[in-house]
Amino acid sequence: MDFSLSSERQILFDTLTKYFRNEYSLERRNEAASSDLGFSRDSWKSIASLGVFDALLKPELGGFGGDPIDIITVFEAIGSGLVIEPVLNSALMSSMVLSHGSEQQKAVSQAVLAGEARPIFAHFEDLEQYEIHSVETQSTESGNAFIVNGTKSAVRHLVGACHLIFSARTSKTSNEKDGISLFMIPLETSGLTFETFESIDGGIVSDVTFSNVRINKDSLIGKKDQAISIISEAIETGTLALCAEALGIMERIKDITLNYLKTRKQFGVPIGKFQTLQHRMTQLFIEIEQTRSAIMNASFWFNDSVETRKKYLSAAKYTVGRVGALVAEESIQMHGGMGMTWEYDLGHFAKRLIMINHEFGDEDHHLNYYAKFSA
Amino acid sequence: MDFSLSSERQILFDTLTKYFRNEYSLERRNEAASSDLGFSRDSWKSIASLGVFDALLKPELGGFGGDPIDIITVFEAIGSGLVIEPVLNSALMSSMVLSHGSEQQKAVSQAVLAGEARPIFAHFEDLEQYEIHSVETQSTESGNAFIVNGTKSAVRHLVGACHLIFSARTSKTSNEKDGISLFMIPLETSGLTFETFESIDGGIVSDVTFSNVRINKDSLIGKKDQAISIISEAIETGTLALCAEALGIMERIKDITLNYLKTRKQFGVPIGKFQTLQHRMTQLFIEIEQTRSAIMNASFWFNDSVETRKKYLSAAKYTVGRVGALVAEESIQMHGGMGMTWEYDLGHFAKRLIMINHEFGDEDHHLNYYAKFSA
Amino acid sequence: MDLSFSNEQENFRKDVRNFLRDTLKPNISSKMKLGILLSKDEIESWHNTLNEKGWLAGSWPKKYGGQGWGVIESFIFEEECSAVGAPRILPFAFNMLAPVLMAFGSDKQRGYWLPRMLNGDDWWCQGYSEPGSGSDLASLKTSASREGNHYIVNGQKTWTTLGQHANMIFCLVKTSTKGKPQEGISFLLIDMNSDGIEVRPLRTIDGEHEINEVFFTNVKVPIENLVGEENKGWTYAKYLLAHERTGIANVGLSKRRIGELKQLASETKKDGKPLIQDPIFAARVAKTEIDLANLEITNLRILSRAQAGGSPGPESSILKILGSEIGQEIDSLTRRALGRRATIHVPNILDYGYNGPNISPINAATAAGVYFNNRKTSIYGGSNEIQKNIISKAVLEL
Amino acid sequence: MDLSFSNEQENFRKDVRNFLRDTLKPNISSKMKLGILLSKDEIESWHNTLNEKGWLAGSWPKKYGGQGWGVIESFIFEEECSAVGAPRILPFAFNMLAPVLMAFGSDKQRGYWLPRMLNGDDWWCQGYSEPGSGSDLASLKTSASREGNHYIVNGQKTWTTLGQHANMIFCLVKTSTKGKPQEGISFLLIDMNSDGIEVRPLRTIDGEHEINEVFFTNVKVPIENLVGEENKGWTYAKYLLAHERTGIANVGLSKRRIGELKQLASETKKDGKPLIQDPIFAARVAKTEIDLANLEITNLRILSRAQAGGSPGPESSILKILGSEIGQEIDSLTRRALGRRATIHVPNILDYGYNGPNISPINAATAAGVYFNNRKTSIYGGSNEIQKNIISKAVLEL
Repeated sequence: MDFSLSSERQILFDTLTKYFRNEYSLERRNEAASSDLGFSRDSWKSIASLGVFDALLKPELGGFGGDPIDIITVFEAIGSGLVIEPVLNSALMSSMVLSHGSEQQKAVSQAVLAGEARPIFAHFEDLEQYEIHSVETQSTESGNAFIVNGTKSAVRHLVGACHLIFSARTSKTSNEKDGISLFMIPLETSGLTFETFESIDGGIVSDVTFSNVRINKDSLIGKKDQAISIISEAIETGTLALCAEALGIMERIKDITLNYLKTRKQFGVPIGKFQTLQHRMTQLFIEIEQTRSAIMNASFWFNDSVETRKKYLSAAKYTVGRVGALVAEESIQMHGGMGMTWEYDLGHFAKRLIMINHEFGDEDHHLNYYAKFSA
Repeated sequence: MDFSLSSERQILFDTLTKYFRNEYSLERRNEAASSDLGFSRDSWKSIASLGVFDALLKPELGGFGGDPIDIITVFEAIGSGLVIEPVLNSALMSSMVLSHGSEQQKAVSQAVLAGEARPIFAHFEDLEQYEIHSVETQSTESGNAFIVNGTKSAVRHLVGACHLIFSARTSKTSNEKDGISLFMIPLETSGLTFETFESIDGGIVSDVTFSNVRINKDSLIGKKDQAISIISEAIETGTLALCAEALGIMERIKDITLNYLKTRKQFGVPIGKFQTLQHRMTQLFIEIEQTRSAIMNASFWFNDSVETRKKYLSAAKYTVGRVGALVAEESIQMHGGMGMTWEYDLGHFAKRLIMINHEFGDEDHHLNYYAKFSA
Repeated sequence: MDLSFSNEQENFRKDVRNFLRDTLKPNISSKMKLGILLSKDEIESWHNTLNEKGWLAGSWPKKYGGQGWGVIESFIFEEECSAVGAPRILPFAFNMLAPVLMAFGSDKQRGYWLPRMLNGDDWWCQGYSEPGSGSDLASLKTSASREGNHYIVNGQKTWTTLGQHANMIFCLVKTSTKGKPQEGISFLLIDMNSDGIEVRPLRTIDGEHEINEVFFTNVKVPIENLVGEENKGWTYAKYLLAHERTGIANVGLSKRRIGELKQLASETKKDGKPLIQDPIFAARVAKTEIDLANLEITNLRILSRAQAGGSPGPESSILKILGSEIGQEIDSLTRRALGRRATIHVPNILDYGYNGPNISPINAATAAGVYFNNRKTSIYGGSNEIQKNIISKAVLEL
Repeated sequence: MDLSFSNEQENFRKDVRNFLRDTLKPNISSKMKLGILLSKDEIESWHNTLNEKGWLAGSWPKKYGGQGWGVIESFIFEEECSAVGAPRILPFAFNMLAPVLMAFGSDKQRGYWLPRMLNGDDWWCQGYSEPGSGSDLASLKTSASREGNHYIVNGQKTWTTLGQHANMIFCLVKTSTKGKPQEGISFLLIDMNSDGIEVRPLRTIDGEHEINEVFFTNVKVPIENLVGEENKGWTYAKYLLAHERTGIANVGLSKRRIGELKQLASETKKDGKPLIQDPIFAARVAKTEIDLANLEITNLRILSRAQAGGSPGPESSILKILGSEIGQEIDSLTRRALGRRATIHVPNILDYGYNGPNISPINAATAAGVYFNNRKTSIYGGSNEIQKNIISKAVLEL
């Protein structure tokens, strides 16, 4: 039993957090976030050159990491820097999906590693909350092509991507988990329309609509109708990464808030001397420690059976959701007015932390999942 | 709009609380609670002589009160005194049930008013939690009699009662709410067996089992198969009363705890000077005020449509359940070791307050009910 | 005990309802329902509409141009306004400054400022908080030193809501450093167009510009703009705090918003079924609804006690705490109900000239922003921690 | 990072499991599972069984008769014992007094008292708390004044767990009133059979007799019963508090109890279906189960840090807080699962000679009593408030 990182991973973590602290200021981050692209191409390249993608990907995907521990190590650092570049989707999840594709498709994944391509994987739709198998986009075979109709909803980082990877139903079956396939097409494919929106936590999200979009047969990734397990694996890996990102954010918020409690004075003393705030801050500290444990647990069981993986992953995402809201809300409250202002760091971390609850399932969704797996 | 009690009710409330404070000491109460009977016959008679039953019952039942406000006024006082006598069941609920009965049956109810009879109404069974229509006791017609089989579970105050009022299925119908009838039999009817247990909050509870008990046809109360609305009304009235009892207990716990916070010293100052305890005590105060509002609301809507009554009654019982647990647990915690001891008043109030959550539905049960009615 | 409204009160409710049906513009009510900040023109226009009816300051005594409403009438009015998404009357002039002027101002001040409020001649903002003194208001540092017929004011105020529109600000300033901090504070009315005043926007975390910093550098203020006595400002401020509380439970607003939440949750889906049918989500909504139903009675109990005994007592801190917590819970459930789409942030969706895409459901455009913005409600006007201190000391005597 | 146990550790786990299967009597394990207090004989008998195996004080160094277990081995042992409902080894001698004697006692004290602990010659209880000093331990008043070769002890201890069985008590006493309160405290071993000692039962709210008051009137204690130096007792007490924490998270116990809760909730019904299928109840159970799974890792993280760096640091206060809260939540859910039958209170259900009715489900006999009794777990051993103070100061440096 050993709870410390290996020295290689510790070095990677330290390198990344140092880089994010020194070179990746919140000011620059927010500037990039409010640009038309929603993030910074320069930062993307810098992150690639730091070896982040190599650490995230397994050797068979061209990296030399990819263990759950690699993923949580990198993403805790990403959270601590409030990094807004599409590392999660373009580097990690897209590569995982493309590894099931043709050589041509895998080549796109190789270009990602070099920092030269940014495909984006779009899966979720419409008003359904978080169920992975709720796919209604249709892709109908028609001679040498598929005709696609449907909408993928609130896709982060789609602006400026090179390729769109997406899921669609290719046949109706009695089992709603079957009949889903994956495709990759260039973003400029005709018939795609995009509606873009500012995102509350920075950057741009897009709705992308397919209106009788005709795509080549070789756009298919892997086997027709049988993509659900590929999708699940990518999203589960993404969920683990998001949990670690949230942890990195929580640790930063803890530091910011502790510093405020020690320096801000009211009624003549630092407000951290008030017992109520001491106990509330202690509660946050305890909950953040429990969150770290939950994520360690999820990474430990990640390569176990599918049920065990899902169970502990849901436990972690539930914990991240519940504690994330608590940390964001309590830290703002303990700051008072200062916590409400744009110019202060805290709010930006808090916004991202809350919105992580809206990706890949919120605390209620995952509590329900956990209950199913542990019944 | 007027939130104060009428002067008559205020006098009744003051009379009762004065009596319970001066004549009905906790020491005597606990002595009675641990007697074989589980309560005190003398106290029962004193309570009757104070006019409590008259205030609880409508004129058509022989009283001169019975408004929802009468009921919550009396039961808040009963809670404040931690009264253990069977006022709720024998006086209020039994009388309501018997008012639908024959003249002979009504006579028992009249004897209650005089303090001379104590019938007990037993409805709930076995391991089912709180659903009113979950009746499995069978009462089968056989010539001039009914043959009864089944068990009523954890009935308070049955020891020393004169009559047993009970519900049973008299026919199987597709609607599980139909087919239930009510009966009254003398407690000494042969074929009844009793198993008695100490109750954690004082007094005795009994399981009563019917083994081919042969009872007279005229034991039937009201119409065969159609008792569910009578049962519901009695239990709903009982639920309102229990809510008010809980409120009376909460107010006493509040007083006890406030007094402790002001007098107990640690680290050289009264512990009520510690901000954490101030804020926690304030939270209790706020929640108790909200509970009072919930009960006022429930009594205000009590004579409205059945749906509206049930909705606000469930809101009140849910609130009582949630706040009751909070008040009991927090008040013990704020007392520290003292709150854990038998010799100190607090624990006895706390036990009853918690166990009220186990009568007529706990907070989850009633939250679920409320959600149904407000959908 | 009788919780029903009188016939007169019910008739008044109908009048308000009819008035709102006839006068409230759909675009305004849509903005209110999405939590979008109204423009200066929109707010002033609504104030004028109310003033024509005589309802802009209904709770003022008739002699000052009000209707002499009691707390129940004010409650009914606010509830009906909230129910249909009518704009809130800005509190700074009508609920905050006016009661202080009525109680402590000179006849001349009352005669001059109160009619101007009704006419919309002035836009008032509040100058209380300072960077170093939020909850600890008495530690404020902005100074006013007497020079002839003027005070010379120096210092900084912050958290000045809608100060960017204001031409007048009422301030707490330090006129003496003797005695306890509370004893050297005065209440001053200051023209925002005076030389030496600078207003700087302070963006909130949702990106909105609602609050401001106001800087004072040697600002000359005529001594007739002192309210009451010098160094007695703390008394007036406390009086004001008590008056500010009347509508603070936000019962009407929260009722409407829970209704909208339930509607939203019947449109979004969880695993193929309407979200509102999910037992866990339904339980969250039911809990909030019950808390609110209880608060409605608590609110009326405290208000009717205030009706009887003058101004609301320290118990009214309960209303601030519960009102903000329930409102924040509704904010939270609304963004949850939107699932992945909650991330969308288009606060200008209803602006004239907006030509971006439609958003479905439209709540997604603002829900997250509103959630973050409303974290303020447990902070401003005396944070919920301060309210708990008040209850603890003044009610529980701890 | 590797969360798995080593092969040696897994083999040790098997040994413990086999041993428990062979030696633990069903009646004892049933009592433990129902939360029933064991008799003196039952506890001593189990201690003897463990001592024969050499596992009564496994974490002691071998030179004192222990096995030199590390924290992971101790964790495994406790987890396996909890899983099958083996009695807890009473902590007073083995986890509390012994570490103090090993660190601060004289050779003579170690040589005399430690073997007697293993043999079961003494039953130790703890004399810390006093009526006026619970969380504020340093304010204790029991005095010990030196007279020749004795201390004369006067005062009162309270909350003395199982003191009714004890023949020895280790006490914190006041030997000097100079300096800070902490500086005049000494650590004394006192024979309970001395003249002037009176033990009075203190019933807890569930009616049980587990704790006691102990009165000292001119009790003569030989000076060789002083541990370490006079007036240094506070240091030893703090050392002891840190050592007391090792098993305090109660992970193994709570795991077993959640399993039993789920079993119970599959037998009781809500609206005709097993309660465990009710989404709200299932969510409550799942939340607790997740908190516990997280605590299991937090516990191991803190313990393995302790393994590396000596005694567990102030972070171990986390374990006390979470361990008690999770345990209390299980207590609460268990009584909820029993619905109306939770009110039944028959703590003597498993006593030899009990001739009352059977109870179905049997958990009903004790669930409410256990719920109320276990409110103590967030109070004793330094209340959870004190634990939060410790974290706040020692970890967060507030």
